[in-house]
Amino acid sequence: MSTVVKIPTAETPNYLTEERGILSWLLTTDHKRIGLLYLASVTFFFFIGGIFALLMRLELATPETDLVSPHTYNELFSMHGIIMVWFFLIPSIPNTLGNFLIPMMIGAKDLAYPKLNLASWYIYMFGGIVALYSMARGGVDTGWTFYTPFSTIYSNTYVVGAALGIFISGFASILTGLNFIATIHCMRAPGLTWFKLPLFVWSHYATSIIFVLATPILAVVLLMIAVERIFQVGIFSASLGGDPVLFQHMFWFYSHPAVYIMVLPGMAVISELVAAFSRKRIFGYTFVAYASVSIAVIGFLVWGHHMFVAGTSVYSAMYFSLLSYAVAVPSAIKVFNWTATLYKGSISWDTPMLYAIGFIGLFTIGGMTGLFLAALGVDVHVTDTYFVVAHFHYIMVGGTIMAFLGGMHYWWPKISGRMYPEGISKLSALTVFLGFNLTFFPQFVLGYLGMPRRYAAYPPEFQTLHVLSTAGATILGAGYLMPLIYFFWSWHYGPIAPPNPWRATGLEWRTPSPPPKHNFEVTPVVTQKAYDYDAMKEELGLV
Amino acid sequence: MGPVVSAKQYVLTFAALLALTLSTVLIGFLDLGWGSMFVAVAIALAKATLIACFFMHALLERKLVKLVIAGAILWFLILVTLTVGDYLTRGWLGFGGK
Amino acid sequence: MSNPQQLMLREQYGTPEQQRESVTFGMWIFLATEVMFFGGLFMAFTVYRVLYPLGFDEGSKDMSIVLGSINTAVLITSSLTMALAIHSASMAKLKRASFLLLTTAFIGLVFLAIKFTEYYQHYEAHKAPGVWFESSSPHANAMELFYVFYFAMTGLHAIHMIIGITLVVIFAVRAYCGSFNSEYHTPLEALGLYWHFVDIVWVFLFAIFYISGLHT
Amino acid sequence: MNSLQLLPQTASTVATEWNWLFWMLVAVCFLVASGIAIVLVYWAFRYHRKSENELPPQIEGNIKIEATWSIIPFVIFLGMFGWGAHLYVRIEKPPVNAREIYVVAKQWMWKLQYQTGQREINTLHVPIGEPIRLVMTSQDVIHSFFIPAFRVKQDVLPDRYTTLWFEATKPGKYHLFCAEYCGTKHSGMIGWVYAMEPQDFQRWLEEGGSEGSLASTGEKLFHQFGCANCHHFDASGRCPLLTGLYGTEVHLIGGKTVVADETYIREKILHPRGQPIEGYLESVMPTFAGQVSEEQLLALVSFIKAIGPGAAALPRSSSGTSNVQFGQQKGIAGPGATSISGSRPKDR
Repeated sequence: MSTVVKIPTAETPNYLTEERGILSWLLTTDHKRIGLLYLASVTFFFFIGGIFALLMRLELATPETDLVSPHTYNELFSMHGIIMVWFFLIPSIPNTLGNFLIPMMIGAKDLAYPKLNLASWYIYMFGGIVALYSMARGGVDTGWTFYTPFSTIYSNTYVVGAALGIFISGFASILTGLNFIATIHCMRAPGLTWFKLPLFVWSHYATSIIFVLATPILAVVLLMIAVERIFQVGIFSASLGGDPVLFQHMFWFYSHPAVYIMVLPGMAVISELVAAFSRKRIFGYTFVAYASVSIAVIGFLVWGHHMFVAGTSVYSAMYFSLLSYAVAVPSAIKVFNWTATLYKGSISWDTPMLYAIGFIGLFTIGGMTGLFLAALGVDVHVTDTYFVVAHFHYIMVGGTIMAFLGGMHYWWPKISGRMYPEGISKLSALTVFLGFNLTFFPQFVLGYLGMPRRYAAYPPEFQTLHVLSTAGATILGAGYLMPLIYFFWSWHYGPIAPPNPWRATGLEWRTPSPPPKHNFEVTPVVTQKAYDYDAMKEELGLV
Repeated sequence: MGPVVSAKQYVLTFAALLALTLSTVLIGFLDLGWGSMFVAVAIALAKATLIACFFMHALLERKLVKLVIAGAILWFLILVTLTVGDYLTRGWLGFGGK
Repeated sequence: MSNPQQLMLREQYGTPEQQRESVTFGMWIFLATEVMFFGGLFMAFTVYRVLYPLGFDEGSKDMSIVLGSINTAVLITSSLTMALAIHSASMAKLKRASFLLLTTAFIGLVFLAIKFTEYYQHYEAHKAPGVWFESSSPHANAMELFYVFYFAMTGLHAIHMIIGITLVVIFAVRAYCGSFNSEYHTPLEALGLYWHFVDIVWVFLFAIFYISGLHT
Repeated sequence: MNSLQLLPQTASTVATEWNWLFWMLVAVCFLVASGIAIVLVYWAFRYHRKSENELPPQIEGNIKIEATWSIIPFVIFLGMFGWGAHLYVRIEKPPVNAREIYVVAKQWMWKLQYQTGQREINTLHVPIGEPIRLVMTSQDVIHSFFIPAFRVKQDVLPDRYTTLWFEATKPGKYHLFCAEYCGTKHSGMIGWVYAMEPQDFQRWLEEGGSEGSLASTGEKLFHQFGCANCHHFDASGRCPLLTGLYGTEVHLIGGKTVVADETYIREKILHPRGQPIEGYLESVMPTFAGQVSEEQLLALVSFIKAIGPGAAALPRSSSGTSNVQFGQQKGIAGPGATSISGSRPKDR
């Protein structure tokens, strides 16, 4: 490796200090700064969505509707879903860590289209503001799924506004995906062939395919909803012979792959963490790389499993069920390979690794309960119940958010140039893990017992489990507040981080922390495969 | 970068497209029942292929671009077949709503 | 910013070739998203067409095949002038390229004018969906559904045309000012791809909306 | 605080099989998940970093091991798929001799009508040991009929009939939920299902003030709406003969045939001129959309069924069982399994 790492001093400008002032942030085309803009925005939306969730959980502590009215409760879960899915989960990892790291991992100065990258942040923010505005005006009560004919004829809330906000932010997703694909194809450093890429990049590449091919369907179906609602013409409603199930087909054609938009970047992070904190190449690198892409591709073929009781044909249910089992195979491969990477490794228990191990455990439970939902006969009972709610929270909260937090800790030294406090961060990882399980495990039991989702009030025999869940949510909330506070602390007061505090192998660690504006002083030439500890042992000082 | 395709080729493509448009209309007047929509879409496919190959130079592009084109078409087909598959198999079990 | 030498290699790229490849590649990916965008509507149209063949054929009967065919020819012509404009730019004949681009934009406007004439005719004939729609046909509902799709899909296409025309005019000015040369005209190529794609969409719209009502 | 319940009630024939499959899945997943967890935690301790500069042996991967843990799960998954699909078909396909009960859902209540004329709101009484088939439709948005104790659920859609069947095995009182979000009082759209011994159910039927069977209500409506003016009960009317129609194949102009099932009859009442029938090119029937409620439609359908093949006269007995076997419906089906294409006056 020809890059000479300089220890940053006050004199060496980095991407944070090269330019100053608010305009230098708002007009930046630097992928790292845009990543930070996204980080601030998704954190903001995460806490808004989190407050909605907490209010819901408080309401559900008793069987009656005593804290909020049923209508308010319906708005709470709708807005929780909309904010969390489109304004937090989907942009969370790709647009923050992905934006920050992909160019560095491939040895590029920036993404292929830096201006487009900035534009996509503005589009995302504009969509977010439209959505928040329609929520402030009175909210929306359709659920995040916007099922017709409720959303187009019967709901009296700001459906068009919320749909418009999502529609707009969808373009940010498309542009991000487009940017990543072009970047990964065209901007790799000399010598960096596909099978030398870190798995983080592979996984984000797979994510981008979904961004680009699924999001347009969401855009068009939301447009149709808006047209139907504004002009009162029936596209999906029965007034003209339309079919509400067609809406569900189109919606899930996007929204199921969107689940993989959320979890593939999480897998991307975990692959990096497991390798770095075991000091080993990921077991079966090629399998894991291909698994990412096949998840993205097969993930497009399974959307009908959301509609097994919706009135679709029995035969289509069969092929969707079979394909759903097919997509579970690459996910299983990933879990096995990460686990096998630990074998004979040199495992450290730094905070990111705690999150990674937590991720593998929770993702396994989330994925396996997916097998229940894919089994046609079992799904009939548990679909539309808390079982589904618990299942996708295990994937999205237990998976994606755990990975996001793990990744934030891992790359924090690179982003900020400072270390986070190790003790309290371990405590927060533990709190999040315990709080999460206490919140969502009881919901599996609730769903198994037949408690339907989206109920503001419920029969009294479900109360014990709901109370457990609410208690867990409080702990989980506290667990999420801790990193927010200590990351702010660390930004100003944390110990100065060396360029490569973890002795990891990625290109991003071979440039100062924080990196200079163009990432590398000299464009790196790559000669070795990813996670090649043997080749780098002298440089990393390992024996 | 010089010109990739001669101007003459563009004009030929243009003429072919006009001819195909005319034939779409003429065949449209024949009563082919269910077939008429298929013929119209098939001719449209031929026209689209001409535009893509000669106006958009898809033939001369890198493999990667061809992959993108193939991917887009494949994904559209996934959307159509799996959805229409549901509609076509409804009622096969012989009782309402399945 | 109008000097091609500066534009040819933006700071994030290593070589002009890398820049050229990633710009056209990006446009192709964008077109793939457009395929899915229109594809959603085509799919929904297909489903309803399969369910209500009679009503959709009857809806198609009231389309003006003359205006539709003329418009198809108009749009194909604009694709030709667009292709020739890029051809001229690649031979560094920028004045001619600029003129051809303006012609393309003008033809695009002609297309829109004809399209809006058709819309007006449909409105007059009470075929615009919603409160304006009236029909005594036994298939009135399916016909209205047909017109919902007709207006939605051609409307989206028209929006794409308007964006395209705007960009073409801007590029005509840039070409006239000498922003491109024979080595550097990648953005123009990308614009051409977009324009031809919008043309392809119309080819399919023409096939599904105008033809099936002809024979009855 | 109420007592903690951890097992759902099991009270139908499919529920027992459902339990077997569910617990099989739990067992398999628990084994694998705990295996992963144990290995993960054990290795995390066993190979805990011993010195800061430690470089562990690098292992590239092992294609044989990886292939094994790709193929074995896939085979297991295929097994899960097969069993799940088998159970699904059992849940979805009703027996032909099931007792029919009609369900109309609206925001936010369930309206149930028995063949024998009894009506209920948010409660459903059923005998045990007898298959029950629900024919369901919605007046407004999508609802979902869900009885956890029976492990059955089916979305209820506007403008079309969906069906659900079950056979209760244990007398008792069970929850009835709406499982598809349907608006403000979604969580209030709940009720009870009472499964009773057959003799108790019979007694309940006799006590429940019936205004005559559903089919006879339908017959009254048939005269009230003037249907009988054209649809005579012999072949003398201007319009198609309805006696013996139900369940038979109808030939449409254009060579297609559809089966005259519930959905078809409903569509013909609402959109009579949609798909012209062989021999009746110029349909003279006016549309009844907007004039007939969903409940009245079900009564009319019930009447047409009652005069279907094999029924000499109106069944006035309490037995609502239909002996009509549903024919296979071929060809292209609409969202409601029958092609519809009708002229409905606009509501505006």
